[in-house]
Amino acid sequence: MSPRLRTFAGFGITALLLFAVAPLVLGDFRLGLLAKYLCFAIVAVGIGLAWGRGGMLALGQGVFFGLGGYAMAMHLKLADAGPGELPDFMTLYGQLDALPWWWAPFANPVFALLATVLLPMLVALLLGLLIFRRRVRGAYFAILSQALAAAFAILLIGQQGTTGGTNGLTDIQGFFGYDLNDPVNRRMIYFIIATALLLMLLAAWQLMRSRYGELLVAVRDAEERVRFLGYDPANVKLVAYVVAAGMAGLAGALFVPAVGIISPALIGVVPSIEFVIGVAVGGRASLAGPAIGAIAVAWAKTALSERVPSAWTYFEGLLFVLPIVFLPGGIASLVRLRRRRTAEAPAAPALEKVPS
Amino acid sequence: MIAGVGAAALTPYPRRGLPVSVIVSQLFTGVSIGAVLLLIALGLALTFGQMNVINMAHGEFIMAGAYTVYVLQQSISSAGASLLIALPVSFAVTGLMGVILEVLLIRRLYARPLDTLLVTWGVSLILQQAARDIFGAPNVQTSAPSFLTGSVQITDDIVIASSRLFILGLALAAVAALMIVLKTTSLGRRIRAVVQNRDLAAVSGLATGRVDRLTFFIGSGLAGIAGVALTLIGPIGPAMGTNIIVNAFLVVVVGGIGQLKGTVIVAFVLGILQSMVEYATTVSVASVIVFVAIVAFLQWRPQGLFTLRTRSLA
Amino acid sequence: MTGLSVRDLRVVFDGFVALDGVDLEVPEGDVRFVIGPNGAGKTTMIDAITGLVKATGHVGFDGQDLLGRKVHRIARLGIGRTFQTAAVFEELTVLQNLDIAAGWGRRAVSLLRARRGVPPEVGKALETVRLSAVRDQPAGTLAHGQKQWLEIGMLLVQDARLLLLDEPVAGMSHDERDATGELLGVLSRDRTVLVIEHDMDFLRRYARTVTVMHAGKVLSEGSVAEVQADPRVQEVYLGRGAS
Amino acid sequence: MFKNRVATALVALSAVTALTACGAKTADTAGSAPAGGGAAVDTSGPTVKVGLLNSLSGTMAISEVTVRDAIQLAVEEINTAGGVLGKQLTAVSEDGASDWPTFAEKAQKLISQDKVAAVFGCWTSSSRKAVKPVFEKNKALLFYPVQYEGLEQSPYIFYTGATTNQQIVPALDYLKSTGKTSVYLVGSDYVFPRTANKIIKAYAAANGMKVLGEDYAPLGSTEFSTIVNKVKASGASAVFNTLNGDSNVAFFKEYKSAGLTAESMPVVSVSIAEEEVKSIGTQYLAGQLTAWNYYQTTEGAANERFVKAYKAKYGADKPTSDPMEAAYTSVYLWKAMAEKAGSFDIEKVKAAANAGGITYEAPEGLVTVDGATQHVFKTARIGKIGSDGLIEEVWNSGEPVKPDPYLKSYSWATGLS
Repeated sequence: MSPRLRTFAGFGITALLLFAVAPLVLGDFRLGLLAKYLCFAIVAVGIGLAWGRGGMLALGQGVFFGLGGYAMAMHLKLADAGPGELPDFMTLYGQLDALPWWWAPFANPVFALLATVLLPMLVALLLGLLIFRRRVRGAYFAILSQALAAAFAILLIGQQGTTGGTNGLTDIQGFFGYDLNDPVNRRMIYFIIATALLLMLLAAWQLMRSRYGELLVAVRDAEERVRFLGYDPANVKLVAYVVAAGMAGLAGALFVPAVGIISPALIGVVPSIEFVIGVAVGGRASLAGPAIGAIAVAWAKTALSERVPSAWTYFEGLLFVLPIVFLPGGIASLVRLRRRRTAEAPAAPALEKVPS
Repeated sequence: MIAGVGAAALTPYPRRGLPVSVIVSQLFTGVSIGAVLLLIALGLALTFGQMNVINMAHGEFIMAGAYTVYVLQQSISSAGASLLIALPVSFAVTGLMGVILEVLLIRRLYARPLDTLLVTWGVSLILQQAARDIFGAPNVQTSAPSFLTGSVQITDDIVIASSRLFILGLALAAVAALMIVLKTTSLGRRIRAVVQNRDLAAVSGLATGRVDRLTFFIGSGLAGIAGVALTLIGPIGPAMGTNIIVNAFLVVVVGGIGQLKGTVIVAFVLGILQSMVEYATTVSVASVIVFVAIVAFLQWRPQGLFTLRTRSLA
Repeated sequence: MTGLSVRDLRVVFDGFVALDGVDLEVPEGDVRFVIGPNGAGKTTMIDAITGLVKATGHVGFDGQDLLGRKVHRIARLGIGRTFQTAAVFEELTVLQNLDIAAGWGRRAVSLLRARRGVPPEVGKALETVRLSAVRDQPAGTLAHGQKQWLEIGMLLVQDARLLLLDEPVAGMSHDERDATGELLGVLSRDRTVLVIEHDMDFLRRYARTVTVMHAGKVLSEGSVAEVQADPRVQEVYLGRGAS
Repeated sequence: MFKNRVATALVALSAVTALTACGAKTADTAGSAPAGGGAAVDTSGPTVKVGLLNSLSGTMAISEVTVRDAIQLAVEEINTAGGVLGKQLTAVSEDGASDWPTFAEKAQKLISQDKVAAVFGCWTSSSRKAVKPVFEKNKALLFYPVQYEGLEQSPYIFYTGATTNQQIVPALDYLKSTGKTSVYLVGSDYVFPRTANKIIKAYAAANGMKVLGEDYAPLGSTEFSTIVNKVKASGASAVFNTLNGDSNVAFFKEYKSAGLTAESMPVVSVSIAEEEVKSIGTQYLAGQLTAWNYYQTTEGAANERFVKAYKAKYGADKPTSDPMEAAYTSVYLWKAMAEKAGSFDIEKVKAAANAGGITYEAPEGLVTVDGATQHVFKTARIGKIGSDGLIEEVWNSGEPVKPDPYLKSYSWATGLS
């Protein structure tokens, strides 16, 4: 099978699994969980691009996830409250009489939807300009992005009256007029998230196979060398970083209707580094690897913690250690190895296996 | 006078302005925060700065140092004696943990510093959970010797906690000892040789693997010393490492790798900055301002305060 | 004036003077070899010309002032270089390496599309550097000499008009050297070439002019014969190396 | 070409699914909540399941594991005594992992997979806020056993810990009665301390007390030198401490180092119970004050039984504390409600409770469920930490205080909710 046909088959099978098999096999509760995992998978696709292909270990993706999530939740809270009314927590904790100015635009659904993706991208752009232009990279970049996550979480927590503090924004009832308590609507949310994941995979696939994708790998492997060919590597990296931030923002925005909450607990150092683990397990530089890895890790977390809670922490620790030390290419490298061995066999690669 | 009264009446809390005593005592607070930062960052300055290894489990080594004090106090009742004995014991315990980590994992990852970061993060999770399973999830208590729970009266307004003085002294002693080791001993010369040119050092017959392990032993051992110091001022529990590790790395990054003096200066500058801003505003605002200051600083000096110049392409 | 013009170039590292007022004129179409003992400042000079290290003085090429510009801006003016240890993108194929080298001027839209076929300038360069057969092989799997040629090929598609080659034949076999030498001849037809080289045999066969550097300064300049006859050169360099 | 085709297909696909899958609009259901019983409780077998939702891992595990233990003790005792309505209880324990969305996820799991009759647990306000919509949506029951910031009344939550007028207000009354005229507020940066401090400020304004400063440290923060400097410089006559967890250790070590003592400037803490005393150390805490509704030393036969049973099961060195006691009590309160209703049906259990008269002779003394607010009448108790690590009561409210989560009966609190 030609690589193109294989990719086509991969996308087809993924779509089939996500849109037909999963909804048929899984009950409402498990499908809701899968919706959440798919959001993490969207973040992972972006990290795969930035880290796997671009060499930028983004340990602060929680910030962009949070920006997208808060933008969406702010709109939904305002919509729940009704025109002219304040969201419940503001009167409780903030004792505000009027909406803060920076909340006001989010009452507009178009603004809010655009903001979920564009706001994280804008922040990433500004930050990236500062960081990449000055050639801060490698470990420095990783530690700095981690510190950003810490600072952002602290900032959000400190503004309880206007951000909900540690609670975050909770108790979201509706999604653009649809009641989130209705299981039918929750399925709709799942389908939207699955579509978004497929579109993001497509976008990442296009970026990776494009000339830009080749250039990004070149920058990853020999940043200085690229300079001598007339490119500014800062711009090359910036694109991947901004795209990854946009994907994280989108994922955060979709997480809100799926789970009904966004809080600083999803933003700080620990969640941000947890976003990376699935990417490492699945195969950082591959297309489907990060998404599969993220889904698998999230599923394992649920499954294990339902049985033996304290074992999960050990397991998570080992997930960071074993694949990275002994299988840096992740699960994807196993698939590739197998494919090479069975080069004659026409079997389509299983792009994705949905956990149940 | 009248204006002062008016302003006081308008503000919710009567601010007393900033008398000299407050500035001086905040200055010392800053220095003591800096001393803590320095102690927890010093080992990192060696492992990250000299060997380019990002050890996220450094915080858990600090935790292990603190638990060592707890374990020792189970058998040695005198708080003072147990603390003094804990210093070398912790150094040895966490140093050995570092060597084990180096031999088992880090050695395979010298070419992949970012992967080291993730792998050691995993190790830190495992160590935390192990601490929970061994010592229980709640914090444990140690008793501080009586000469370290009091304070030293400087003037009527300025009082300095003796535990803070002890930590400052400990931090400075650790820096001095480390400098002496690096500058004067043959081990130090070998460490610096490996840092400057690993290949050349290997070619010239230096057992770089042994030097790496020794460096890691010292760097991790310093985490143990920091752990002992932290029992005097903070909680001893499974999560104590995670709260400090990011700040410690920031100190090393801003200080510039490969040089201890950067770490020393930056620890104290950040400590003083934090304490001054915190006094004037709140802890949250101070944390954010310190982050912004660090990004701004790295705009100016992307490689940190001090750097070793090399002509390598990377 | 066309070609490379360097005047009073000075580079100081932490108090150590690496270049101490270098003056150099390389006319268009020349194949200039730069030789000198280790530490003479040869590579530092290339670093300074290409913007990698900070320098004072004046460097001009085709009427453009180079000093103070960023590395990628200088590259865009048509100045290309290779490195002592070949620096190619090992995980990418030969074709991808060359395609990237050809590409800084591409517009965003074409960057975001996948490459279709082989761009003509890349095909031509593949022929010139004799790598057509290994076109789809990852660059990391190439032999040492092939990597050096790939780098030169990258300079070709980059359309560099000043080529700065840092020890291009180091570690090459005899046949590879000859091939590289011929390549230099082809390259220099419409370009200016500056080669740093230690190999005296190679130099005698392919250099048109030679500059000898010593301790951060230009010691001597001229044809191969003139330079070899220069007593100062014999003293510091050839005197020990070639007698 | 190929890519565009796939993209078009996807968009079409999602459009179709979105159109065919349209469920209720928010306007449809508003005001017309589906009638009938709540979440389905599985009563088919000889046992009935109850859910335990606590953080067994992560930063909150320190506190929440003890609450889980107390709930399990109650479940076992009830089973030994014959169960509820003839059925034995099966406890299904889930780990909230100190992460609010995980709490919501696990709550949903307990309700829809395990079909539990009631869920006991949650500690932080954030976790409660995260699960509140889940319980309301599914019409299932949560028993929340921890003192909290009030300003909440969900029809599907029973609050068995203290609300503000059963803990904070009595503590302020006590301070006032002992002649303290000014306080400094120190808290962790989250909902409870910020809300509590708002109440304290309103109380202070109405009662001639001065609030000399207010500082918050991020959760988990262990650097308190600056805050203690500020506290000291303020010259306040007492400190009101709403710090949580690890921060308390660092705060009290710093406090002592600065030369501040329980005599010169007492600290009233509302989050330090026996368990925390043990991990901070009496070296730093002796003489300081706490405000709760229960101490291990609280007198009465019910408490003697509870403490003995707890230590027998979990170890003699394990102290009992207020949240544990409230959690233990909550299981018995639910039992009383179900027995009064004669059913495990959630709406019937609720109706039985709301009709009033559910009481239980708890370790803390007699508690009564307030049907109107679904909170509990509790006796407020101020305690002093002794050098043996136990807390001795120095004052109590004399009788159980009626819960008032919105402080409606306090004139000074009108602006607060």
